[in-house]
Amino acid sequence: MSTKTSMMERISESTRSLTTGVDTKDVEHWVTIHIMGRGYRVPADLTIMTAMEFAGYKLIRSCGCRQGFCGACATVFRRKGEYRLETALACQTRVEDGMSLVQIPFVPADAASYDVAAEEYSYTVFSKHYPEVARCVSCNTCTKACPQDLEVMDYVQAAIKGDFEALTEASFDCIQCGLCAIRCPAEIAQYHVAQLGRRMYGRYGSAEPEHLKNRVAQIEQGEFDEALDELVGATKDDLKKRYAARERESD
Amino acid sequence: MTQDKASRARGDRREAGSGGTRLPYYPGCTLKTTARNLEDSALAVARALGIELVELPRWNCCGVVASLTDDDLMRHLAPLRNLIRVQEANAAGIVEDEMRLVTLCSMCFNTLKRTNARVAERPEDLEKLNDLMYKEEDYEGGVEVVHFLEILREIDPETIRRNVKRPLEGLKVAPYYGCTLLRPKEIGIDDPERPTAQDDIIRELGAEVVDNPRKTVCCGSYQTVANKDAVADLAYDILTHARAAGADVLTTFCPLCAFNLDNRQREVAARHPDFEHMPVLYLTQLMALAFGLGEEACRFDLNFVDPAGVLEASQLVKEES
Amino acid sequence: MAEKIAITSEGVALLDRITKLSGEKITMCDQCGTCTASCPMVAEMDVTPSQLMRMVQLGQNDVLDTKTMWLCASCFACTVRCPRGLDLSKVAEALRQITLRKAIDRIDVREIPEDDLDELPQIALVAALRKLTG
Amino acid sequence: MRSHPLFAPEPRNAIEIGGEVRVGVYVCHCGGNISEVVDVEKVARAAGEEHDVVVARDYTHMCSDLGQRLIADDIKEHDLEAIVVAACSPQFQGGTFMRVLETSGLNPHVLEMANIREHCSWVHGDDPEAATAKAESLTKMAIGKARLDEPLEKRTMPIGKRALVIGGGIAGIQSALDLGDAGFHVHLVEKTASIGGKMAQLSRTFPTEDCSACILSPKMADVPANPNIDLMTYTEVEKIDGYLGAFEVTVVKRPRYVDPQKCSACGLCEDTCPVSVPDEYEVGLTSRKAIYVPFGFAVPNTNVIDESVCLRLTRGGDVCGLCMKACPQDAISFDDKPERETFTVDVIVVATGYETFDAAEKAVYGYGRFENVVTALQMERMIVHAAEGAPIRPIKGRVAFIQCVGSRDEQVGNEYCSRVCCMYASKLSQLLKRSDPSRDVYVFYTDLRAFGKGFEEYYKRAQEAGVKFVRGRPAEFTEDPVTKKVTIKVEDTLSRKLIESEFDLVVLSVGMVPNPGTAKIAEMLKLTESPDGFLQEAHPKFRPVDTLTEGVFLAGTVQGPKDIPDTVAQASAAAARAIRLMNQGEYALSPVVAFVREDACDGCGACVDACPAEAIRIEGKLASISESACTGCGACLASCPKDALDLKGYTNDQLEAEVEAALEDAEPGTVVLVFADDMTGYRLADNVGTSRLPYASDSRIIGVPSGSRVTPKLALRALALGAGGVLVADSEEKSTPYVGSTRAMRAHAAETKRILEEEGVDPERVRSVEFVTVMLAKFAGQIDEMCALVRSLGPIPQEKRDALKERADGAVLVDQK
Repeated sequence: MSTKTSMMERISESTRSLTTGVDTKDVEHWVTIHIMGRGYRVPADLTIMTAMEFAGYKLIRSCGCRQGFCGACATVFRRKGEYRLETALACQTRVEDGMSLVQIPFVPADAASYDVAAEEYSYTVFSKHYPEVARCVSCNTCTKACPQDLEVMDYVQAAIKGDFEALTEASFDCIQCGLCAIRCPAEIAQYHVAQLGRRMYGRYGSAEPEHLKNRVAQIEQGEFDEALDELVGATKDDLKKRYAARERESD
Repeated sequence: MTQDKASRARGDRREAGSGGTRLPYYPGCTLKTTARNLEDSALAVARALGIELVELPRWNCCGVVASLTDDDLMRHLAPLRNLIRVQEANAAGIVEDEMRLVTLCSMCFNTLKRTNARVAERPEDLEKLNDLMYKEEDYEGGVEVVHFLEILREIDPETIRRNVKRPLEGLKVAPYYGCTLLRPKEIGIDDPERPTAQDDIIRELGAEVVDNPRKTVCCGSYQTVANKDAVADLAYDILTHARAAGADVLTTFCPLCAFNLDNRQREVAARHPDFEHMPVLYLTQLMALAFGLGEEACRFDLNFVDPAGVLEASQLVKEES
Repeated sequence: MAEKIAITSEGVALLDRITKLSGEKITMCDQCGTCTASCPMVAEMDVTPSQLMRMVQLGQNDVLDTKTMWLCASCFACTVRCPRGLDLSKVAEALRQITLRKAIDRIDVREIPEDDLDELPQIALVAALRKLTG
Repeated sequence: MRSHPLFAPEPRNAIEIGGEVRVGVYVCHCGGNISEVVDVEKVARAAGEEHDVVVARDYTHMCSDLGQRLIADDIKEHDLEAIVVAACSPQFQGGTFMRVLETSGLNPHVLEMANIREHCSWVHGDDPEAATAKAESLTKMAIGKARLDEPLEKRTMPIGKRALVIGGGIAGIQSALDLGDAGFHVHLVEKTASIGGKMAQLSRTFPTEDCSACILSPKMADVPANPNIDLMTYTEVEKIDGYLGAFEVTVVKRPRYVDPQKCSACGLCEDTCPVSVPDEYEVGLTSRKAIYVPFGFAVPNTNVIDESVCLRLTRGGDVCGLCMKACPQDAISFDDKPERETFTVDVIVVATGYETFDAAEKAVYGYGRFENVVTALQMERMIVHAAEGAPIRPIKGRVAFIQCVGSRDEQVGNEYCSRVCCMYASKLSQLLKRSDPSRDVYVFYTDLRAFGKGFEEYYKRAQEAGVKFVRGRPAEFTEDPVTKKVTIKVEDTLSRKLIESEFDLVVLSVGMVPNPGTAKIAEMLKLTESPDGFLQEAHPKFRPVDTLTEGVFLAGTVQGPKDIPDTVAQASAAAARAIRLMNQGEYALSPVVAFVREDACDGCGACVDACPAEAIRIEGKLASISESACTGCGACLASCPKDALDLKGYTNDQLEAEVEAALEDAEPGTVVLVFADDMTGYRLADNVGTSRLPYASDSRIIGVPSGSRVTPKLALRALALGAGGVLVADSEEKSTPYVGSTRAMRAHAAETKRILEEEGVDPERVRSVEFVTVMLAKFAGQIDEMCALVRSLGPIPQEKRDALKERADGAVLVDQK
């Protein structure tokens, strides 16, 4: 008895942030998942991330915003009886019975360093910093891997063609989880390529937005100097208070 | 009936120039950047001849050069996707029941046609590839990859002559073919040793055809990346033979040949003090010039060796320059 | 003193492997030298194309260490002339693949000088990386 | 455990019983070949119990003297009327036993052989019991047929002594002279204006270096001098019909516009003629006039006008005509017309020779584009003129010979070696070198082939003379726009070094290709091409100059590339083979021909259309068959609604008797009857036996002249009588001597299948397959397949068999083409 309730508490604890107030009835439904080869029974309505925590894993990597924005919780899994290897964000994907999974806490791929201001607005910027884009065989595995459902292959192709606008359009929602790169047979780091492309487009391709121009002007005219000095002078507790009391959209 | 004959047969039926032939068109990456002079001139010329080249939506890099090992299927994916685009373009009504895919870049032509041939003769491979691309519709195998030069060859010479506003009198042109337009035999569009496909057109433009003994010799292709000097020496050999044969300019259809023969003239000159520069043009640029389609069609600005000198000498670009 | 060639069963295995990979009946090569005389890159090569074929016929493993197949420009000049109808460019590709499939690339993409990358058309880069990296 | 036949040499199982037709049966052990598998005693015993058999024996070697004597003695002692020998294939020993019958006073055609070796012991070795049962059955079948054997009279066809030789090159000349000297009349037909062919253009001949013209011209002169040779130059064969002993030949003589009788080749006409065109004899190196003599020692040595270029003849009216005015003999007449002539010959020698490969096809060599690239034949002419002190063009500096041009090259579709180029290059190169050592001469080769008598030594002489032989096939040829010298790029494959050097003259050693004109002749004579495009001999080892068309022989390069000695040898061989035939005076024909039962025939004429050989006419109210035209294929039998037609040696009754015997003790519906035609099917069955390729023993092979003998009626009756299936093994259309029979056979099979379907019987029970004699595995496979099929189908129910019997009587098929 007591153990059950205490367990229930643990569940609701660990899942409150997402499943707002677990209804105990739900826990009638259990599924078995395999994390790195070991089986666990977990409540059916948990996300992969919460299920891992439920199973006792303490996530120090592969866990960020828990809202599907930061791209930190890349996960690869296979569904029961499926041959396809699927990819997703752990915080956005609900567990299924028989699911077998592991997280990809980090994708090794170093981003080239460049000075956007100094680069020529041409396809050669990719040849120079990511020449391996030319190895793309159009296998489309990247697109299949993208948890954001981006047409990754298309934006890589856009990079090869030197079409910055198309690249930007296609890659705008990239969260840099790196799943495309980890699956790419041509060993391209698509998300880095996309970032370079977007930066180039931002600087040379797209029209400069009004409000940005104004705000920069305001800053340059020193309109915010006072406020900034005030912050710089503030104590840690003061800052904490200010942070808690800040204006923000409700969750 | 060979593909080549077939396409000609079809060509005869819809005589291009007799108004509004719409053909699916595959540009290839380089035509969007350094070889814009090929694309712009070709599209303009085509339009003048009543052909509209309709760019395929969502085309991707063909993955030049064709994969040659027996078991390496993955490298056929890239070409194959573009063939599927032709199906889609027909389904979407972008073109009407037109399975000929026109290419401008000889290397893309070769790569696409070889993959098309491979899956035609090895259905089991096509099945595998279709299966791999499960997010795409299956390739049914109906596409016929043709090169723009084949289309031009189909056109009634009269139609071309009618379009010539400024005959290229006195201009000596050495047509260059290189490799991928001719070889291997089953892919090539002309006699691999003695090609003539460009000759008639050049004559119809009023220019003189010069027989360059090196017109089918490889320019060094992608070796230009790792063996600049070797490529420069090949370019030297090809261009000096053209020169010796009396040519003013060389024409090609391949952006890589163009790069190796035109841009690499810098290296050539560095290695061979006796070297005289020679303009290397896309045939379509010459056509655009003769058709009087203007600088935006000719795009001589993108040629490394400026043809202006030679063309002025032949009184051809007065108002341009 | 003349170099000796060992005829080994590994050699036979190599011949079989190249034959399979390339789909070309390499033992049919007549050693007439047409390929060599047709090759635009031969000046750069350490062994001639016909010699390359010979080495494969006799299963000499050091064929894999030669430069020749890496210099092949896949121009198919030999292909359209071989009196025995063999496609040498396929044999060269097979030889390249044997090395590339061990994840040993011929060129290091990152080593290509920036100035070159700055002017090379995509077509050159794509082609080179297709042929010279795995 | 039987004692080895050799220890039991005495004939055994002599049984005496009476019969209507007195048949003797002789079962052979074949020294174990048969007896080690088949229980021959049992076979003989069973045969002995057959009705009409008065004596049945088994013996170790029936074909031995002893064995033959055994039969001969029995024939006298038991006055036998028909003989059955159960032994090997009749194709193998049939002749032997027929002679035994003849010498013993019997008609040789009352012999039947049961092939219990090739068709039994050799293919069922793994199952002696089945083999023995089948041997018994095969013997009974032979007995059944023998019982009904009729004496057949020998048929022969007269052969005269008239020959046609097509082609006046050295091969044709040699054949014609041999035939003429041997007293046979020869028509020698040559397409061009003079005989002599390619040899007339050569400088010297390897390896002896005699002057080609000097040794050829006397032979050429002998031709018109020979009273037996009727020389027809400037003449083409238009049509050939008929067959051995009666070839109807139509030729067309092209107009010369010059009367050979009057013309003395004085040359005055040529001097006045304003038209000059490239001279074929000089391979375009010099020019000739529209009126010309082909060459100095031409035969006949008279002028001819080339109508394709002559001004008068092309433009008409009274244009030009200068030659006519100039001719002192007034031998010229512009009114000449082509003359058609028809004559009959008994044999034909085809000697249409070769053409040199068109070097322009190898575009990269620059022939026709580069001034200093010539063919070897042109070089022959250049050397001749140089030797005569009147060089056509100077030959100096560095000369390159390029070997295998158009030979051993799949890029131009010629896999074969032309066999002469290595040696003529050795010849030309050393002639050049020896006549002017300052010349630097190279021969670029892939393999140097010096296989003939004195060839290797001759090649060595070229090396001694200083000719440099370089092993490598050049690939790049570039002409210097100014000097016109040609730069060649080639690998010295022996040193693995690249040679890129300039040559003053490049000589292309062009190979031999089939003469395009040959195709027309081949079509007229039904000759087949071998894969290289040259004509196919009848047998590569034993009939090298014969063809599959009786009475037609091949001489020289028409059969394949060869040098002059080989050509002459083959030409003489062809003549000898032709003489052999003609000297027999007559030619033995198969006695197997169709005949009409006059009582039954009502002259409806259906058979006239049915006969593929067009051998049947209606005379009065009766069909009459020309025995010389009838090929004996039996196709016509199917067309007769009255059953009035039959085939000697293979009558309906005989074949049905065989079928009945075959099915007698067999489990119903299991036996597959294999009707095998004599040209292919039966030989194939023999070959399968010889190579010990096993197949199902339910099969019974029955020899027929051609597949078309198996009429729908016969096939249906066979099934009605209880056969499980019928397989017709026939020749492919092009390889059967029975013209049109294959098509008739197909029609028969189709009709039979149609009827089976109508009667609800699986049409697959009847199958016709066309073979060539090498398809061993296919043959065995077809039999196994068929046997398996009929076993799976099970026997045809009785009522259906009765129905089939009904339909058989009505099964008539007129349209068989």
